[in-house]
Order: sequence, then C-alpha cells, then structure tokens
Amino acid sequence: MSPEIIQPPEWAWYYIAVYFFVAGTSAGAYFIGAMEELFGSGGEREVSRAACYIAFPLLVLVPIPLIADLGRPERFWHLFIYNQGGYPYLNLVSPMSVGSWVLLIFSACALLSFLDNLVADRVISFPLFSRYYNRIPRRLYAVLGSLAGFFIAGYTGVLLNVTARPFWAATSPLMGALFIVSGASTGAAAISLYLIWRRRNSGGEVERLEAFDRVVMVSELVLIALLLVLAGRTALPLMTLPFVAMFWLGTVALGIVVPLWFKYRSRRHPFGDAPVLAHYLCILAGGLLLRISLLQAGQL
Amino acid sequence: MGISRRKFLKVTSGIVGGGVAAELGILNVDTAAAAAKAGKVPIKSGRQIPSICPYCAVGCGQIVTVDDAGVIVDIQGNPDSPINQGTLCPKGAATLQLVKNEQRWSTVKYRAPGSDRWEEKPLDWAMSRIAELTKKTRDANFNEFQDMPDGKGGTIRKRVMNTYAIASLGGATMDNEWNYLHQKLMHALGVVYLENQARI
Amino acid sequence: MGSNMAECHPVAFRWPLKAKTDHGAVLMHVDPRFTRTSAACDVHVPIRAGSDIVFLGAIINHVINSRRWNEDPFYREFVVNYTNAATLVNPDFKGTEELDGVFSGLAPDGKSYANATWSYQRNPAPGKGKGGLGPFSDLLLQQLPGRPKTDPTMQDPHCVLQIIKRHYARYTPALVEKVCGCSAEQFTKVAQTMLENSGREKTANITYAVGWTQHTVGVQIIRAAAMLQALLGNIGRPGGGVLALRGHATIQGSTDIATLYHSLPAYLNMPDGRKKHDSLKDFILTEAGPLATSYWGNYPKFAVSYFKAQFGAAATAENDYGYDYHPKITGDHSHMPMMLDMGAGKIKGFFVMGQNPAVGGQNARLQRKALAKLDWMVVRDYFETETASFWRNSPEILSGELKPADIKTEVFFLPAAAVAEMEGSFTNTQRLLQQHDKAADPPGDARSDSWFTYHLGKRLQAMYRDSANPLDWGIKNLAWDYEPEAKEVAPWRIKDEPSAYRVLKEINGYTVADGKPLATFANLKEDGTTVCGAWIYTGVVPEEGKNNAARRKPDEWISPNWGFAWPANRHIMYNRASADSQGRPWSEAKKLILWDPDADSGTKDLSGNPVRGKWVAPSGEGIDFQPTKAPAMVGKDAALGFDWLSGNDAFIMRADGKAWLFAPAGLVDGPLPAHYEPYESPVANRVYRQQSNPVAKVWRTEGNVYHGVADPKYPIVVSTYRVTEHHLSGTMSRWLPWLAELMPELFCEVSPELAAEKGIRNAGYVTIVTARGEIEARALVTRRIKPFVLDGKKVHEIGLPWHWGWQGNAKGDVVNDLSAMVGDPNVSIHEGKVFTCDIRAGRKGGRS
Amino acid sequence: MAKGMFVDTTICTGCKACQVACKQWNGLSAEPAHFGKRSGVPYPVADNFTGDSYDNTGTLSATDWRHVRFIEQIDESRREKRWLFSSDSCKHCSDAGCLNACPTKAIVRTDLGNVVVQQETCIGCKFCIPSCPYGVISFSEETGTAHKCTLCNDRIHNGLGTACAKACPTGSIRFGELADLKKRADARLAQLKGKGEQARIYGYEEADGLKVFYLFADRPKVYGQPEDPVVPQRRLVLCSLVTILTAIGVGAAALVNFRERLNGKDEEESNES
Repeated sequence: MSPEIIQPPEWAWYYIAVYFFVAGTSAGAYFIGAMEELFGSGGEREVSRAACYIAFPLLVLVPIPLIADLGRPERFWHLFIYNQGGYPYLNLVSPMSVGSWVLLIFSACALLSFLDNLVADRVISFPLFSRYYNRIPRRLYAVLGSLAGFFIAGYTGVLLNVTARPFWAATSPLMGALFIVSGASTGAAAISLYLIWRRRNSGGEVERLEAFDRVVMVSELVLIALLLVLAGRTALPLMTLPFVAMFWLGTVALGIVVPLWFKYRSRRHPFGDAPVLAHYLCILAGGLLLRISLLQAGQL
Repeated sequence: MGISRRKFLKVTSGIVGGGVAAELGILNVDTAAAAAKAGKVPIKSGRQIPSICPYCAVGCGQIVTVDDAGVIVDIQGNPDSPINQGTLCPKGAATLQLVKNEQRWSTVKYRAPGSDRWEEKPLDWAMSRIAELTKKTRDANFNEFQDMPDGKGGTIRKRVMNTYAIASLGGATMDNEWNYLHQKLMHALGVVYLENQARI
Repeated sequence: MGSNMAECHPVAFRWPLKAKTDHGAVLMHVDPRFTRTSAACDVHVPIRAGSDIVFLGAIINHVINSRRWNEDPFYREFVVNYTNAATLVNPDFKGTEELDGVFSGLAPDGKSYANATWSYQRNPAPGKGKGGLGPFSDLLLQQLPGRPKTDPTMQDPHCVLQIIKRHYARYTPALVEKVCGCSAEQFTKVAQTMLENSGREKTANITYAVGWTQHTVGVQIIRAAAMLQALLGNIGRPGGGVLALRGHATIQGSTDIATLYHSLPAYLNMPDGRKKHDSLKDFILTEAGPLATSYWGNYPKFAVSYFKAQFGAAATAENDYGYDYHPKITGDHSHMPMMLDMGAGKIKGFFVMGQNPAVGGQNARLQRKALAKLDWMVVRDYFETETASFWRNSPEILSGELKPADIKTEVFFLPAAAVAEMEGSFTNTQRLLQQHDKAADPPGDARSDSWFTYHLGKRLQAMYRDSANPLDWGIKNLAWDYEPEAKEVAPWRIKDEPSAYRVLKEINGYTVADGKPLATFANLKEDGTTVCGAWIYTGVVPEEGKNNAARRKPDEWISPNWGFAWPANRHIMYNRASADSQGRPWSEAKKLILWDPDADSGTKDLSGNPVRGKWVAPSGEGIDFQPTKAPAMVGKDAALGFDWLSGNDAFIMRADGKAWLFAPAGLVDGPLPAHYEPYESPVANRVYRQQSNPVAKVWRTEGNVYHGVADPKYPIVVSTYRVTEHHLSGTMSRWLPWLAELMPELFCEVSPELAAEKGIRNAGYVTIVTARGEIEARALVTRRIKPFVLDGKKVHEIGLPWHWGWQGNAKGDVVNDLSAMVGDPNVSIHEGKVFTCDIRAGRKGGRS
Repeated sequence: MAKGMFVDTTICTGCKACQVACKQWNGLSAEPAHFGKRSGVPYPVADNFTGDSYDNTGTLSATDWRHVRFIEQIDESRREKRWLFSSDSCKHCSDAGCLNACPTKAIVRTDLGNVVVQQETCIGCKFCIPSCPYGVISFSEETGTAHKCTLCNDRIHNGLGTACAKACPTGSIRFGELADLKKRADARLAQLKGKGEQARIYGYEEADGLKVFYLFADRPKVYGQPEDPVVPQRRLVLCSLVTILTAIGVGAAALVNFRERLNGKDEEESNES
C-alpha cells in the first residue's frame, strides 16, 4: 500500500484513548468480578463487590469523551436509530456500530450488578428486590455482562485493526487481544486499589487476583512483542519522542516490567503499603499510555 | 518484513473475504433505501441561455442557467457546440465565479486628483464628468493640420483632423459590437491612439 | 511550434488529441520547454527561444531538396499553379547571400527598406480597360500593372523557387544544431515527418500562437511557416494550413473590426498623413492600386460603404463621404509608443476598457509611471485591477517612489457587465462569429461596454449639437442611433442598453434606400447607396431579423450552420486550392470543394442560355472563389478583381492570385524570412553578420534600457508565457478563488543545472533582474527546462508565467517589469517571448 | 445498471478543468487551507504554492473532491521525457471500506452503484476516514461531517453524466455504463500495447472492482495509488477470532485462579440460612 494517501481520522487522544482506557478498565474489572462471582468462593465476595463498584461508575464517564469527539455530537443517537428510517440500525461489519450497542448492554449489566451490590451491602434498601434476593439473576447478568465486558475491552482494538491506516492495519489481528489483556490487568489493578482504599486488601481472594494479574501481565508483554514484530516499519513512530517516553518508558517499563518484578519480589518479602499502592497506579498509568501510544502512532 | 506482512494480509483477506462479503450482502449495502431516492434527487435547474466562454479565442459554447428569480445559478459547456461539445477548461468551468464574486465591484468608484482613496459616485454623474473631460481635452488639443515629411527631406502641410491627447486601450474579450461602436466614436472624435489587446 | 496548445487552448487541443488517438495522427511539439502540450505529443524537440526561423528554414531546405518533393507530381502541380514559385523577380533583387544578412533596398541608415527591387518582372501594362464600373473603379482600371512574368519550369535563376533554394541553402541540420540547440536527428525527424505526411492523400497542419508573434521577427516566423505549407501543398485544404491560436474571446473580432490605430474595420488601412491620402480618391488609389487585380479590386465599394456607415446621410459624393473629417494617423500610435508618449505627457485622457497595462504591458513599470502623468483615466472592469489601483498600492507607491498626493490623475472605475449579462457576438480564432445571449441584468451600476461607448457618444453629440466649428463635423454628423426596440429590453431592469442587433446589422451592411440588410458583399456599391461597417462580416445578417451568428445547428464536420464564419461562411480560406488545376479534389480523403461542369450556374449567357458549370461543396462549406469561374478560364488583363483572376488563381486576395513564397510587397523587413537573433540575445548571430532585425522597432528612452549582445551581466534567456489556470494579466482569473488555489503565486521555472549553479532551492525564492526591473518569484526546479549547448557554449533559459500582480486572491510580482519595449517592424508586437536577464537565489533586497 | 467512470490518464493534459467543474456543480468553495490573511488585504490570499510540479492542491479533501496529480519523469539527458497526469477522485468501490465502517448508515450505495454520504445522517465519528484504502473520504470541520465525491448523485439520477466527465476537454474522464466503459478501456489498452507502450488498467479487481477505474502508463504507486489495496473489513473475522480466543484464554486464566467453589459451597449455604 502507499501509506501517505490514507488519511488519519484525527481522533483526539484525550477523548478516544481515554475512552479506550476507561472502558477497558471498567470491563476488565467487571469481568474479574464476574469470574469471582461465578467461580470464586462466595466467602468474602470483596473482589466481585469491588468490581461492581468500579465498573459502573467508570462506565458513567464513558459517553462523555465518546460524544464529545463527534463532529455532530447532537446526532449521537443516530448510532442506534437510522434517522431517515426511524428504525434501529446495526452494522455488523462496523465495530463502532456493534460496539455502541454492546456498550449499551454492558452498561445495563453493570448497572444491575451495581444496584445489586448496593442492596447486598444494605446501602440502599429495596424491599421487593431483597425479598426475591438470591444469586441467580446476579449470575445471569454476571455471565452476560462479562461477555459484553470482554467485547468492550477488545472491540476498540479490533476497530483500529480494521482500518487502512498502516500501523493499525499492520498490527492486525493482535490489537484486540492486547487491549483485552491490558483491560484485565488495569481492571485488576483498579480492584486492588479499591480494596486497599477499603482496607480489604488481604486474604485468599487478593492472592488469587495477584496470581491472575501476573499471568495476564506476562501475556501482555508477549503480545506487545508480537505486535511490534507484525508492525515492522510502521512501528517506527514508536521509536520517536514522545512515544519513547510514553510507550517504552511509561507502558512497557513502568507499566508492566517494573510492576511484574515488584509482584514476584513481593511474594518473598512484602513491601509496605505505599509501594504497593504505587505499583498499582503504575499499572493503570501504563494502560492509559498504551492506548494513547497505539492510537497516536496510528494517526501520525 | 513488509513482504511477509503483505502476504499475511493477503491470506487474511483470502480466508475471510468471502464471509465478510456475505455479511455485507445481508447486513449493510442497503440499496433499497437509496433506490427510493433515484429519479427524485433534486437538481439545479432553470431557464437555459446559450452563451460563449469569455476567456480564450477558441469560442467554446456555454449554457447559462437562470433560476426563477432571474439569478444565474450555473454556467457550463454547451453540448451542441461543435467546438467544445460540452467540455470546458478550468477557466471556462469557473465562469460562474467570475459573474458571482464577492470581490466584483458593481458601483462607480472615483478617485479625485491627489486623493489616496476611492469614493463612490452615481453612474450618471460619472458619465457626464467623463463626457465633459473628453470634450475639454479634445477641443484643447485638436490638430487640423500637421507638417509631414514629404520624402524629399522637406515637409508638407497635411490635413490630419486628429488629437493626440486622448488614448484608448481596449481588451479583446469585448463584443464585436463594442469594437465597432468604439472605433466609430473614437474616429469621430479624431482619436488616433486607439489600441487593443489584439496588438499583443 | 510557438504554441502551448494544451495549456493555453485546452479545449481546442481536444481535436489534435482525437486525431492522434482515433486516426493515428502524429503530433510534434517544437518548443523551448517541455510543457503539458509536449507531454501529449509523440515528439518534442526543444529549441532555443527565438531560433524558429532557422528550424523552419532548414525544413524548407530539406523539403525542396528531397526526392519526394521533386518526384511526386502533386507538389509541382500545386506549387506551379497556386504559388508564386514560378514567378520571376526583379533581377536587381539581392538577397541575404549576396548582402550577408540583409536584402537590397536597405536605407543608408540601415533602419528601413525600399522594396522596389523586390518586385516582380511584369509584362507591359494592358490597354485601358472599359470603364463604367464606378467613379473610383474606373480610375483604378487606368493604372493596372501588367501580368507578372513566370517560368513554369522554375529553372530561371530569378524565379522565386530558385531564389528560395539559394536563400535557404545554408539552413542545414548542422546549422540547426548550432543555433537551435537540438540534435540534427531530432530536426530531421520533424522535417521528414512533415514531408511524409503532406501530399495528395494527407495534409499537415502547423499551429502557432504568441510564441511566434512576440518576436522582433514575429511576422517573418509565421511567413516561414506559410511558405513551408505552401510548398507542401498544405494550404486551402482540409487538415492543412497555418492555424493561429489567438488568446481572447473576440481578439479576432477586435482585429477585424479594428480598435487598432492603423486599421479601419475589415482591413482597410487607416488614412495616413505620411501617405498620399489627401482625398478619398487618393486614399483609394494609393491603397487599392497595388491590389486591384485581387478581390481587393472592390476596395472602392468597401471604403465608400464604410464612410457611409460612419457619417450616414451627411456622407455624400460631394463631400467625399466625409473623408476630410476623418482623422489621419501620422506615425506609430501603437500600444508601446502610446505609453511612451503618455509618459512624456503628450496624452491627457485615457480610456482603459477590459485591459490591464499595469501588469500586461511591456516594461510595465514604465507604463504605470506613465499613468501617473495623465489628467484623467477611465477604467472599466469587474475588479479593482492593478491599472485602476496604480495610484494606491502599486510597487512605486509602496516604495515611496510615487506618492498618491503627487498623482494628479483623476480616476474613474466603471463596473462592467459580464458576458452572460449582455447580448453580443464574439469572433473566435477560426473567424467564426458566435452570438451570446443575455441571461441576466448585470448587478448595480454595471453596464455593458457597448452601453458605455454608446452613451458617451450620445452625451458628446448633444454637447456638439450646436457647434458650427468644421472641426466638430465628424462627431456632429456621426450616425449614432442604436436605440433598442421595446421588446429587446422588455425583460430587463436596464432599459437603455444599445441594440446589439442594430449594431451588427450596420456592420453587416444595408442599402440606404430601404434599409434592407445585404446578403453578401457582392452587393456593395461605391456610389454611396450601401452602408457597411465591415464588409468581411457581410452575410451575418442576411435578411431583416436573421442573425447567422446565432445559428446553432452542428454537424459532424464543418458545421456550416453553426455561427457564421467570415467571409461568407467560408471556414477554410483559399479553399479553391483543395481541388487540382482541373477542379478535381486532390483525393477523396481530402475532398472539400470541386468544379461540377454540368451544374447549372444559375446565370445565363448573352443569348440567354443557362451557363453550365460551377463550384460545389458537398460539405456545405462556403466557396472562397468566384462560383462560376471554370478552372481553365483565363482572366482578363484590363480588369479588376475576379475578372482579372484566372481559374487557378486560388489566392484571391493576392494581387497575382498566388500564395506568396516570396513577398514582393507588404512587409517592411524583407521578402523572405531570414534568421536574426532576438534583440537581446546571449549569442552572436551564427547565420549572418547582421545580428538582429535591422528595422526592428526600438525606443531608446529613459527607463527602457536594452541589454547588449551576450551581455555578461544578463547571460540568461527568459521567456514569458501563460498557464492553463490563469488568463493573461489575471483580471479574469486571479480574483476567482477556484483558479487562485490552482496556481497561487508567481513562479519561475528553472533547470536543475542552473539551480545547482546558483544555489536555488525548489519552492524557495529567486530574484530575477534586468536593466528594467527586479522581481522575486518562487522557484520551480524542473527538468522540463533544459540548458542549451550552442556551438559548445552553454546557454541557460528560464521561464516566467506572467499572470500575477499585487491585486486579487493570487498575488505575485509583475513579470513585465523585466521586459523591454522593442517591437516587430511590421506590426509593433513586443518581444516578450525572449529577452535576457540574470537570476539569483533569495528574495528581493537580499532577503532569503 | 451500474454507472461509473473510466479515467484514461494517457490522454489527460492536466488542465484541472475537472477540479473546477466539480466545485462549480457541487457548490464547493476553494479549500480554506489554501488561503491566508494578508495585512491590509480584505480578502483571502492563496499561499499554497508547493513546488511539486504543477500540483498545488496536493490531496483530496472535504472541498477538493478531485485532484490532478503531476508526475515528471525526465532523465538528466532529457532523452526519456514523460509528464504523467492523473485525475483522482472517489473510486466508488464495489466493496467500500467507508460504507462498511459507517455506524449510522450515513454512507449508502444508490441503485446506480455510487456511494454517497448522506449529510443529514452523518454524525462525524470519522471512522470512515481511516477505513478508506484510497484516502478519499475527508472530514470537514465546517460541517462536522464526512465528505467525498458523490459521482454527482443528483446529475446521474437525472439522466446526466458527472460534472468532471462533462467538462473534461480531452475525454480522459468518461462517465457511463460500466460494461461500455470496460469495452472502451480494453480497446484503448490494446491500442497502446500495440504501440509497445507500457499501460495497465487499475480497478478491475481492486475492492471487488472500482466503479471509477483508470488506465495508467506506469505502476499505480507512481500515481499515488495503493498497489494492492485491502478493504479493511476483510480483516474483521480474523481479528474477532483472535480477540475471542484471547478472551477465552484470559477467562481460563481467571478460572484457574478463582476456582474454589466446590469446597466452599456448604459454608456459603449455611451463611444464607
């Protein structure tokens, strides 16, 4: 192809990349929570609770950057209703179209789980709700929601892969995969942070979460490597400032390698709270910088 | 690297091309809706007046379209013309912007001697002032006779009936009718510095 | 050659390109630059600007010495019958071979020629013909010359062909290499292709434009092309000829109905104080005498009808039809001397209509300064042109050289109507009159150009109405009534536009008695009973209410029912030559008109029997010949016009009915084209000792300094030209954003070789300097421009399109600030196509 | 039924009439980015000189739906001389990346096969822009929507040809039935091949066939066209598969780590009672 002719969408990173990150984290968190919900010992349910309390509030932020980046924000509803026909519209080959719809489903599930936990924690009382209160519905939308969550975490990457921009096209089909694992790790980090905040960061659950996180972050490193191999010359922008700082320093070093080292090391001699807090923050920052880097590198 | 990547893309599209194409068929390419538009897509229209391109001397035929309000809305090549058969060059194609142009002046501008600015004036005022100046200048500088070389080193008095004080320089994108009227008037006034772009 | 057709006449180029793709025609472009035209041609041969005559002369030499030309009977038949190749020239004639670059008759001061020795050898003058033709024609009959002597074998050393052979003997491929800077192979390819594609079955065309006219030898370059085409039998035949591509919508009309100082409408000369023009009789005898044996034998009718048109009823036989009140020219009043005289304060008032000398005029700086000397100036245009704003923001004002306060010129800007906003006719480059109708009223106070001139005339006539001064007779008695009929102006807001139809009808001509339009100029009279503004246009309004310029029925070929081609709807002039000496088409492929011996001519002989035989044109083409003159018919010696011409005298506007290979008259700089270097040239003339055209028009005045030959300060050749995206001085294009963005800024085309020498970066700025001025431009470094190696010497050439000025949406310096006023001696056209300069990297005043 | 255009670049003279005719008919302004302000000048002044041969408009844009490329191929000796021109525009792909990508059905294909952006529907998400393998479709800050050549949708649905094809003085751009155009193209190709000139058709296979296709005298790359354009959506299935597999992988990882249910079940139940 001759790259120079293919135009960049000029998506604003502070909208779109931030959306990728927030949605990814939210989805990651939700899915972890769901897993805990479905397969974890219901004992403390700290993780799943945390997940639900993270997933939805984050989602609430999501539409803002999405709509703000539109040329005609007031028309955002066209994403769901064909304005000339008045009927719902879904374009299966357009990740953006499908994504919008799934985002709707995911938000619904997240909202339910959110309420559900508020009820369980007696934050709000909802007599009717608590009367028939049991885990079945919770499991149901946990399943549905985590599937949707996976999608939300992943489709943003696919969306980039199915364009003609050289870098995004060349990195096909791995972008979605990378975004999923990244979403999982940032989700995990978010949960951990929440738990620290709630002083619940202890016990088997957290252990298991950590273990999971390590696996995820290793695979994230592997995926990044593969992605760069695929990208070849189109990845050259990543070798220039500010990407060296954002991507290599921010994402790879501080966002993944250092936290990983930290995690493995802390298994033998634990650190104090502060470093722990810091390394989760690093993971989150790394996740954000990853999205920004990959978005902007494709728009240069 | 690039090659292998290209191969990879090829394979990819090869594998899934069919599948996606199918998807497109069902889910996306909705000609039904668009087909409804066919035939009743609105289009510029109006009275069509034959004209000629104002630029070069090839003489391409043009069609000027005027809407109901009498405003020129479109100018393009005349398909009947055996010269251009409906085609135009970029200048000819831009003729509409020559007619409808924000920078075009449609009022008389006057610059008084020594002034550093234009002022607007009524057309009638300008015409009488110009006529007045023309007469004044001609009458003050009219030659009935002039000594001309007789070819034998001497001079001979010739009737010339002209004035050298007024000159006229015309463009060559102005009608034959103007050329005729203008040479006629200038000759009647005795103007001999009568020139035109055609010299160049 | 001399034309960049694809760029300057893009739509016309549609047809040669069609010939190439659909009919296998070969397109060749001989041009200093590789242009968009060259890109579309099969062959491009770069030659140094100003070396055209060497190239053409060498083709002529190649042709007349070729086997094909000497053995194929076609060429001999064409040349002997239709050209003056066999005509014998005055034995006293001496050419450039004997006189090393000049012709016999050059005045001692070397500034003018007497052409007595260029004349034909003639038989004794005929006995006095019988009169009764008319007061002036009878006089013409009394002074007819004898027929020219000829040698049909073309062996006589004094016959034109032999003279040409000697004249062009030194124009060899080797000389072409030395002077033009192209290779002998490239030259031979062109020459051979021309030759092989001319003849009975095929014709070749040569197309030129201002690339040929804008030289001190412009007329002679075109002459050379015409000679070549005549020798090759390419004149008067379909697909042949020399096509002039002119630059403006009706520049042909402005020449036909001349708003040019030297000419009355329809190519009658302007009365001239320097000639014997003391009375209408003198005028006619002086002008028509030498031409009376051609169709110009009708000169008296044309002239009298013109004066009748001028002064109407006031023009009578008694007052010489007002001749005495008509102005006479007394010298060269053309554009360049006009502006110089203006600068000298000789001119007080100035009408500038649809023109922009502040940008378009040679040595434009001098011309702008001349405007500042005027008492008053009227500008009519669409936009605030550079000419209109010279007192406000011209370079001279910005540099402080001139101050508005010191400029006493009273300036009027009158807004003009666009073509679509008025009714009228244009004459295109093929002499085709086409009507454009009015589509809408112009905005505000904008009016048609005719409106301005008509109403100025009306106001002036009113002012002079009561004048008893005989000097005012002309304006007082001017026939000036073009009031529109109610129905003409009914649809419009503006009710006082003059009637375009009435003007065109007067141009066409009508009879005084009943005001009926004349169907043909054959109906003109010299007794004052017909009025005709321009005889060549007669037939455009053949009957009341019918306007042939508005005919719009096309067909697949000549389209005789589309518009009106003057004269008499003849699209290919001298088309008698499209048939052989027996009147048969040279070939089926090239059939145009032919002699049909059986057709009823429509005339009857003395005994009343219908005369058989006439010329017919299956295509509907107008016949440019006497319709009933049989090919074998021999003209009468004591007769005028058609009666003098014979059945093979195809070139009816020539006094001998032949195409002139050798020009016994009509040119002031020699009967044959000879190569002279441009007035400013980087090299000495390698063909003759005579460096440049000896009689070229030069004006050595302050501010118009010339560069010397091979001037070391100005070693680079510069050509000015146009690009597709703009129109001339840009008034009609630089104000259009659509066009402005296509060519946004003045640029200078430079070869990579020169760029390397001068450290010029592509898209960077360069400054170009001459003794007249200094301008800056963006550099476009391209291999389309090449340095020429002439006899071992490298000569750089640069190119400057000249569309830009300080006004409009696309701006740039004024290229014509660089050029000098120097002109062709025949027609006073400048030499903008080639002069010398120097160039350096960086902006004016050393900024980079 | 399908209409299209055949652009024979070998007879293009680079006059740009198509660019202006397009703007004239479609009411497009000159590209604002090409003009700047000058002190003391009340109107915008063009400042887009590029030095790239005679091409100053550079690319297609929301207001430049057509763009003529100028390619100078002249060797130092000036023996080999070619100046190639090519008028570029939307190709109206049979499998159109922009249309596939559009989430709102703003981009549709009409019954005549041309692809148009319905301005009243477009939300300006800009997804179509990187989805065009030819870099055609562009975003306009002015309207907040995407724009591109419509193949003169109004004209062709009213029995007229496109404005550019109508204006083209040399017939380099031709509008008509695809089948007829292909006949003409093949004939012209054969003619050139016969003269031993290198020439190729671009657009028969690309993107399931381009409704606007070209006759090139050199490689597509030379004309700034992709040598093997890929409709991006053709990667969709594979990308989705890989992503789903990853998701499953992550799910598995989670499963491995969170698997605890069986031994904890009783406690949970007792908690409940």
